[in-house]
Amino acid sequence: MSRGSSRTIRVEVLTRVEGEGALTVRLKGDAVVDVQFRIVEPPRFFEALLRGRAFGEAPDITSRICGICPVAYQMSAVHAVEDALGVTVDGPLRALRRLLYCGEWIESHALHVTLLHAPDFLGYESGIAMAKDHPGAVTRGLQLKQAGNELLRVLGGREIHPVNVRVGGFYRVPARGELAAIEERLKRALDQALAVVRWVSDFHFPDFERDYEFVALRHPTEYPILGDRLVSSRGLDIAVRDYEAHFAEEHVERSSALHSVLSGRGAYAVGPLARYSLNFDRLAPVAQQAAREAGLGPVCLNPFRSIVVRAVETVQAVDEALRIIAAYEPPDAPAVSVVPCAGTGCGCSEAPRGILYHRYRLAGDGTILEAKIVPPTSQNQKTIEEDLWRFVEPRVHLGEQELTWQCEQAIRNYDPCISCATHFLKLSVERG
Amino acid sequence: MATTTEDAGPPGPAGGDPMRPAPFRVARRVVETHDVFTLWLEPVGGPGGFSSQPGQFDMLYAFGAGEVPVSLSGPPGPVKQVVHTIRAVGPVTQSLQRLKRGDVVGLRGPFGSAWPVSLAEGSDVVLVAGGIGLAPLRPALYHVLSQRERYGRIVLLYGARTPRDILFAREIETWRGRFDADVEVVVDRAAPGWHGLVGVVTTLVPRAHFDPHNAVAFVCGPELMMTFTVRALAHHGVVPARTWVSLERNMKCAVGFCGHCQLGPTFICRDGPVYRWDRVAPLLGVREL
Amino acid sequence: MGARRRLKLAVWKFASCDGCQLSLLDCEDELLALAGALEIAHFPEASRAVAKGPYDLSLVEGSITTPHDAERIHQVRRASKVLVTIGACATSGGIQALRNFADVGEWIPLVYATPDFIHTLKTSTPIANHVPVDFELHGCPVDKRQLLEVILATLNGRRPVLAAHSVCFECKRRGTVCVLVADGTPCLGPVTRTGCGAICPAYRRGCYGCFGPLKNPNTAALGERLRILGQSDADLVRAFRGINAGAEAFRRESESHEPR
Amino acid sequence: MPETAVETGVECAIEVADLDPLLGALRERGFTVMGPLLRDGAVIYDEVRSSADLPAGWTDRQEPGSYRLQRSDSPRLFDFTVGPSSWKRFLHPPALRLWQAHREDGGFQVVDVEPPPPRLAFLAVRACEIHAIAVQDRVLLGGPHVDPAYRARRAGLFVVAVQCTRAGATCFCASMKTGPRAGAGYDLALTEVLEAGRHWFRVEVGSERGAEVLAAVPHRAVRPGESAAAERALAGVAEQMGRTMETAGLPALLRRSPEHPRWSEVANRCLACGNCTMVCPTCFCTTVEDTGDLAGRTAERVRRWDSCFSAEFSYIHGGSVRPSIRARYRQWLTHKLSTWHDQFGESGCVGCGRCITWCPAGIDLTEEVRALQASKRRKEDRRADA
Amino acid sequence: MQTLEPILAQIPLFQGMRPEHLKLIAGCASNARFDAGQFIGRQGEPADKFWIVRQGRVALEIHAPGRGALTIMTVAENEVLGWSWLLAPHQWHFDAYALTATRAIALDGKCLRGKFASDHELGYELMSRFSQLIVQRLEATNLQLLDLYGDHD
Repeated sequence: MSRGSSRTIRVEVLTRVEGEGALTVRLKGDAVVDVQFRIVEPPRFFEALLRGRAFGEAPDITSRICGICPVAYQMSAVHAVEDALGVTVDGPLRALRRLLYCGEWIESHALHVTLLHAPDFLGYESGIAMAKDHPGAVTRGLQLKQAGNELLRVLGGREIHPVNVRVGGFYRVPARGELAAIEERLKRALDQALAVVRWVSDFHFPDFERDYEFVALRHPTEYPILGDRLVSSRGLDIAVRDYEAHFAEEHVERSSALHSVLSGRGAYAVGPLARYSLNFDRLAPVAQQAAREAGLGPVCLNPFRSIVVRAVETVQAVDEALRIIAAYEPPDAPAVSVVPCAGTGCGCSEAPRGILYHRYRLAGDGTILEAKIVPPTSQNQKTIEEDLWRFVEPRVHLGEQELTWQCEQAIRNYDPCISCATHFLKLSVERG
Repeated sequence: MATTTEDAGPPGPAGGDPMRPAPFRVARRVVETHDVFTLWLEPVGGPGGFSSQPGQFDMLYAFGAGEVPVSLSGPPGPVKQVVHTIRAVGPVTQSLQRLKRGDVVGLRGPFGSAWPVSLAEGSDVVLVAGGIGLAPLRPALYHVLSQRERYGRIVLLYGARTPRDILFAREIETWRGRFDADVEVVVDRAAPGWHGLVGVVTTLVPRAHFDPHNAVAFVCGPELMMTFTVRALAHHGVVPARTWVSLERNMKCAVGFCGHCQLGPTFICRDGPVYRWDRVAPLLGVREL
Repeated sequence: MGARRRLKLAVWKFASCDGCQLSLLDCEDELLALAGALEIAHFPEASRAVAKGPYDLSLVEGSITTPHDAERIHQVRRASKVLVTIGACATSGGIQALRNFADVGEWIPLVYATPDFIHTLKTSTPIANHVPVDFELHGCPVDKRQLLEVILATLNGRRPVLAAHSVCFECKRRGTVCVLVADGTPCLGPVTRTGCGAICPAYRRGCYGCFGPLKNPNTAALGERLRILGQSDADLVRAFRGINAGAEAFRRESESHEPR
Repeated sequence: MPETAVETGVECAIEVADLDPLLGALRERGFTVMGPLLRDGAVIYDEVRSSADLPAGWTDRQEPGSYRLQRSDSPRLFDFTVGPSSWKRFLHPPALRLWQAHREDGGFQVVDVEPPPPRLAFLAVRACEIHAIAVQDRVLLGGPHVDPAYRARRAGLFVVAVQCTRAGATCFCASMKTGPRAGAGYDLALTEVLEAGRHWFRVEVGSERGAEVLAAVPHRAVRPGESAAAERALAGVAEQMGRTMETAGLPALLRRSPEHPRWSEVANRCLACGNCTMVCPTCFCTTVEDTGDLAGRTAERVRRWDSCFSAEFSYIHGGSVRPSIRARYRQWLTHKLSTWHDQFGESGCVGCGRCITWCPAGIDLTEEVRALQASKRRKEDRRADA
Repeated sequence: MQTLEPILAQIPLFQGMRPEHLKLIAGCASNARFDAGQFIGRQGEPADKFWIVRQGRVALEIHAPGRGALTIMTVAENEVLGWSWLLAPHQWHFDAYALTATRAIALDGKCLRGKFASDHELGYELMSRFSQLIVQRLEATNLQLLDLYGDHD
């Protein structure tokens, strides 16, 4: 290949990710001249179709944005609506919400780590193909995933689009015995999660680090799942309510999507790497120890190691679930009462892939007048492209197939959830 | 708690759990038409006597797929092999269609009422069949032909959709060749090359040679076909009280527990499938009963 | 019975949340057996490997919302021996079919971020509006046991056997106390097709119809009952205009409560 | 059925505190006791471990399509009428794995997978429910075939009846002659008496087993005046019932009325949801589901409650025999009140009123029957006038 | 031709007819024979006769482009072939084709119609009998259309 010649790395359908995305990397000689991580997902207009709906419908409607992290949507939605209505949900109800969320983390992380991401490191086309040579690891991953699903099923009614979450709490809360019934299962899952950390820590990781600005929720005592403060690795420390004052969605000429940026500072990263690096001190001892044994420091800047961080977060989620179950005392009522009133509220929670922001403006009767949803993948999109700019150049000597695969892997580091990326269209729809 | 089929007793209603199928092996399989086939079944692991009366049915189970009622189409009485002629129309019959010699099905039965062949002794016997309805009538025909001297004239009138839908075509030729039975076959439509009759089976009734005032008629086919056939028979002089039909409804248990096959006051699995026409005619006259 | 030929399975995505295809990956206990019984020939969410068609069984998720997808579904149909649609999006247009009720005039002036925006249709329509469909599996998301039955049936060359009665059957079998009768909670269970296992009433909330209408449901009678229970016309419009807004029976019922 | 024994008719009394010893005596004899509990806003039947589980101080208010629990000011334990559960849940379960089949040696073997059912004792069985059990007995045990699953559950059943001391707005057992007083079909029958500050039970002994169990529980002879007090508690219940049904000539009327316009009228309101059949204590229809695993190694058959209200119930290749809701409602009502007589020699309705209360549309079969009868009467009147 | 009168009396179509009417009909009757494969009438041709088949079998066919000839019904012993002679425009609707060697009694439609003009009662009688026949054929046709034995899924 002569110097100065052009070539293009093109991935028409990104695989082993959720939703439909495509990638184009243009090279001129050894230099990258263009990177486009495109979302080819058809628009579904969620923010528009929420207008005119009752506030109580927000969790059920927004969960349909994503089949992989429906709980994240339900949680951000109920928090935003509760914020608008001036309602606080805490005590056992909040614990149950965290428990449900743990189920989603376990399920989603186990799926990504074993079935979607690990095959990249071990050279397989899929987790299923990998199962022929690594049956134990795949079975373990599936069982771990199933433990997460079990939690979702018991608490939420079903794994995908659970039905039990409502503004104010739940429709029905479990009896102690119902949760106790899954304790054994989770204890086994903890061992399995620790084994997964050991397994992935032995993978070969490309030598690639970047000085990201990480953004995650921060809670006084908890590893962040639900929370009301956002922090960054460069000193941002704001209330979730102020999200839109600091974060903006920029129109990027060469992309069909809006890129989320920190105003005046540019790209930032959300997700396991950010959460971990900003909240290492909030991890449970068992998770911290697992991280150390896996060779992770308190901050991780290599996105390829996100698989290890995900495995550590799985340990965290299982351990946390066990602690919540052990301490659980059923509340008197499954939900706190809510009275519709006019107002605007924001909610943010840590989806498996990073922070998910919702804002709703409600009319006096509780009708949604306006909705804004910023999913994690659109926040990471700019960072993913920047990763690729830096990642590809030193590797231009690689063969076409090899380089393509590595680019895909670099995207899969973010476990992108493309169906979620609802927000790349600027909508100006007024509905009565 | 596992008990094997050996403990379960014979498949029939005589003993054990009436809902538990006994394994039968496909001993022979014949393709009758593009969508109809016949299975000869033998009990797995033992002689296992099997006896039925003409017109009765079995529940046949295709492993994992489900169970369907199927009339016996072979000789009545004690047999070594149970014969069923099946039309592949639904998921289960399609699964049964794919069976090969040596494969195993589940069988419960025989169930239900029979063509009253003893009552017909001394009379002319008119069998009118439509489509797959010939299969449940065949045991009755076998019976009357084997006891030929006890009956008057024997007439088989058979209507099929097209020449290629004619069941048991070779056997029909054999019956037709007998001097002591009248056989007429008619098809709804035919392409050139078919030299047989075209029309509906009801039109065969006035042409047939039997004494309507001393005849017993057994009619089996789609419900509409039976209704019009009985009408034609009555017009010709065969009274409804001497006419029997075989009915079909959804059936899950075959023993009167599941409730599906009710037709007014009767359970088709238990009181039928063979009914005297005048007993069911008022029921069949009610829409969506 | 003899060894079966491994059938080629393809999974296709149109406008959707991916949840229905995730149901396949949620068959944790059966997944490896499934991969043994079938050749997973096209399933981007699970595998980089893509085998060429024709495919014995195509599972199609999502609705048609773009001109490009309206073309692409024909290619999928041509490449598929048996085409099964999975989920509310594919069978009724999904939640995004709410756009079908919007005033077109309000939806046309959408301003896209870039000139090369993705073209979108005015409607979100089920797959069967575009190509012949061999079987429709309902639900948002589909029930994984039902999904396995569809695959198993295809493996065995038969039609899937799925109950089609109301959610109420399932509620009563579970021993759930009727939320409509005992709490006065609006519930679409009496007119909604079973399959989910009657989850919502078991969690003390009304069914919101994610498996879509029964065949020939008496939605008018339920609408009348809900009105007596205190639901306004606007509530009723929303109740029937949800996950399966595009399903004919629900669409008609929702429209009958719209202000004139 | 419990044997009628010499003790039949003997009356004793137990104090309210002796209910737990009664439960204990039943458990000691290997019974799992099922009885009324509060759950999700209704009185349902499930396992009762102690008298504290019973819905003391609760009563219910029932109307067509509506059921509401209410606090009562009374410490009564059985101050409610029948709820959404019926005992058929335990005798004729909503879902039952009939068997499993495993492939082997080119064939398959059919094996039982359900553990043997527990020995059941039912606590607080009402008169209408005793009759409902007897109705199902005739269906599932009385014909040429016997349902072994039902037989196994029914065989050792111990019945503790509770005599109704109040009736609900949807009750009409008096019309069906199945209540309110349970006269037989029980091992023990309790009458809850709360009078003059005393809370106790009269116990009628219906069988030898009943006598044997009662002997193990602190009990005493009925004191002078107590029998009268118990009878006072039962007085007036029949008159309290909110519904009635004229049964004379009803089977014949229904046989003659398949084309009555009322069927179309009720079809406009009927949701065909099947709730009435599911809550009915005598409806026995089931379907079977056959499933197999992916590898084709294991298959099983599950039997589930079914209902004539589903279109697929009557499906034969080509379509449903009863595609219209009109035909399905007619089938249900006619079967229950007319053809049941032809099939089993009695009515299929015991007048418990569940189908009225638990119909989400509030359809009342007594009202439907009256409408069918009324137009018949109108015809007769016209004839009389002519 | 007088010899045909007793034969006609045996034919179901004419059973119970008054002798003077039978005599008039016999006046229009003649014997006919057809070889196997011979067309007795062709679609669109003038239909001025009808036949009573005495022996053999006749097919009524219709020709559909692309589907070839389809047999609609067959006519056998003692059955009536043809009623187009009775009604304007007196044209064959189908092809009538002798499946086997066939003997028949031919009845001249013009001759009969002529007799009706002077004997309305005969016209009424024969018209009633043909109406009966047509109704039977119609019912049979309806049943054929219902495709009773077909797959109705």
